[in-house]
Amino acid sequence: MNFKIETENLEADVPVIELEGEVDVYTAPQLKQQMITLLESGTKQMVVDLTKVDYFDSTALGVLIGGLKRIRERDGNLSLICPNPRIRRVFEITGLDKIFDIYSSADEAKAGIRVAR
Amino acid sequence: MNFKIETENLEADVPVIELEGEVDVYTAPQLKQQMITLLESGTKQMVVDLTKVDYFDSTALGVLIGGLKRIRERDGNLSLICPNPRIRRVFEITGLDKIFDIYSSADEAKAGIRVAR
Amino acid sequence: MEANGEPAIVELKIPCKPEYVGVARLAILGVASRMKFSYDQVEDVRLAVGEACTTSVEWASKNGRHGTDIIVKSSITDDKLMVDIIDGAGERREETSDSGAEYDPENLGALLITLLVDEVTITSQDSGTQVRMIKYAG
Amino acid sequence: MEANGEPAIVELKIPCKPEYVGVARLAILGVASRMKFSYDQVEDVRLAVGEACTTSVEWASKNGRHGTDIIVKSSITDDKLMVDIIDGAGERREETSDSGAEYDPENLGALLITLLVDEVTITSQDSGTQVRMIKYAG
Ligand SMILES: Nc1ncnc2c1ncn2[C@@H]1O[C@H](COP(=O)(O)OP(=O)(O)O)[C@@H](O)[C@H]1O
Ligand SMILES: Nc1ncnc2c1ncn2[C@@H]1O[C@H](COP(=O)(O)OP(=O)(O)O)[C@@H](O)[C@H]1O
Repeated sequence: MNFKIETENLEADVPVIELEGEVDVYTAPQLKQQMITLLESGTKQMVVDLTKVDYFDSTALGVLIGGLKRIRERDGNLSLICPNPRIRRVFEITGLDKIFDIYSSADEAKAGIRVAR
Repeated sequence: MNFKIETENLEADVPVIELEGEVDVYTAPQLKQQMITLLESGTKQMVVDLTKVDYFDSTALGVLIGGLKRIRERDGNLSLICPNPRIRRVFEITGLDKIFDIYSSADEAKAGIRVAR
Repeated sequence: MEANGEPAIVELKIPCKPEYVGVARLAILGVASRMKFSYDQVEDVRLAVGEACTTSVEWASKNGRHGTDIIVKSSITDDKLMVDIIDGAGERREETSDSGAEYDPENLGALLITLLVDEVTITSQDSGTQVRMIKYAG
Repeated sequence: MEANGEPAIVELKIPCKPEYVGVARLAILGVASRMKFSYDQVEDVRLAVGEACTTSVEWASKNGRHGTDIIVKSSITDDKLMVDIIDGAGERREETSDSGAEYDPENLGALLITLLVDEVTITSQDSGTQVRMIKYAG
């Protein structure tokens, strides 16, 4: 199966979940599990990096939305890194680009999160 | 369909057929046609570049073999450029790496052909 | 790839389970990329068929219809691709959503399909649902 | 992906024509890449199934069996993939080759299949041929 998930730190206290390959009804549960783990550890700023993703479906969108809701309840935020126009298009046509902060690179995301804090 | 064919010159009198994508029972006839055209124009040294090929089946091998036979009948040669180990493997397991001169780059092919002439 | 007239048929049957939806996406990618679609249109079809299969998988799970299949039938003519996604996942009963979520994943899937192809028809059948989508090429 | 016991079945039907062989290759790529195969083994399966379908297409053309189909049926268990490639391409009559070519493409295809999978069985059927190949995983 063409899917990988890894978690690193973008900065101190800002974990970034790096996804690779196909995020769909089969693999999205792994993303959800990882987000739940981070949320339970008290994370307030979280980034999901979609740079290496080549397929992203509604199940995966649903997981991101669920995560965003929970993290905003504690006045935090979930940001996305998504330089790939094909994946970005999925957010655009569903209007979700208006509810997520979407950056084109890790550096942009760092700068954006620093300003917001 | 993920297939492209283009012909350029590696050097004067050495045309190189550059293939891209899937060369199979559906697309190999285009390769055959291009080889026939070159053979009819009197070419004695021909190169087929498989660098960008990601699938190469027995039909495509058959076309190369047919071309090799015809060009050797006139004391010429057909050489291959094939850096991709997966495609090279198809030649190796069928033993065809012993009847074709296979190079890893255009420069290697140039040098090899110059020595042979 | 056929002259106008009889469509060419490609039919795929997969288990109605999460791990096989990707097989349907690859097969439809193969079908659509051989037609006169742009790169983006091929992506649209892949995503739309993926979403339809995902919805089937989710209903099969909710309705306990384990061991059923999804049939993905592509009818190909020069200027149009028609894909039927047929499941045996049981009835799709609307739940009265108490969350009032505007973005529940199920609706997102349906929204995506509508946005990505030219025509969609959903038909309830005895044991499941048939989703028919049409995308015009060229 | 199933526990040992009932195999999961993925079945694909394509027109027996050159332009659809790629669809079968993509579908089997999807099936094999979800199993415990290495990257190289997945490639082996893709190539072997492609070769079997190509042979079917060539016989259909020789025998004038236009409008027939190829069925590619994958039976998936934890440790093994069995693929049946079934055509309606008519009888495969050996031609007495006057060229005496050691490398005719037809033989190359058969050679490749033998080298790429663990077991191959070829069975003549009423209207065509069934090629069964088995590749063990892990
Ligand atoms: N802790 C969480 N982190 C991220 N997303 C979540 C979390 N919990 C639930 N969600 C999301 O909220 C929605 C509803 O969640 P849930 O009821 O758990 O879904 P289901 O039971 O159908 O898997 C889903 O889209 C899910 O992705
Ligand atoms: N001019 C040519 N250049 C390259 N290959 C050729 C040429 N003519 C024939 N061949 C090859 O020789 C073999 C036999 O050729 P041919 O009888 O024309 O094949 P077919 O009629 O089955 O397409 C085939 O493998 C074909 O690819």
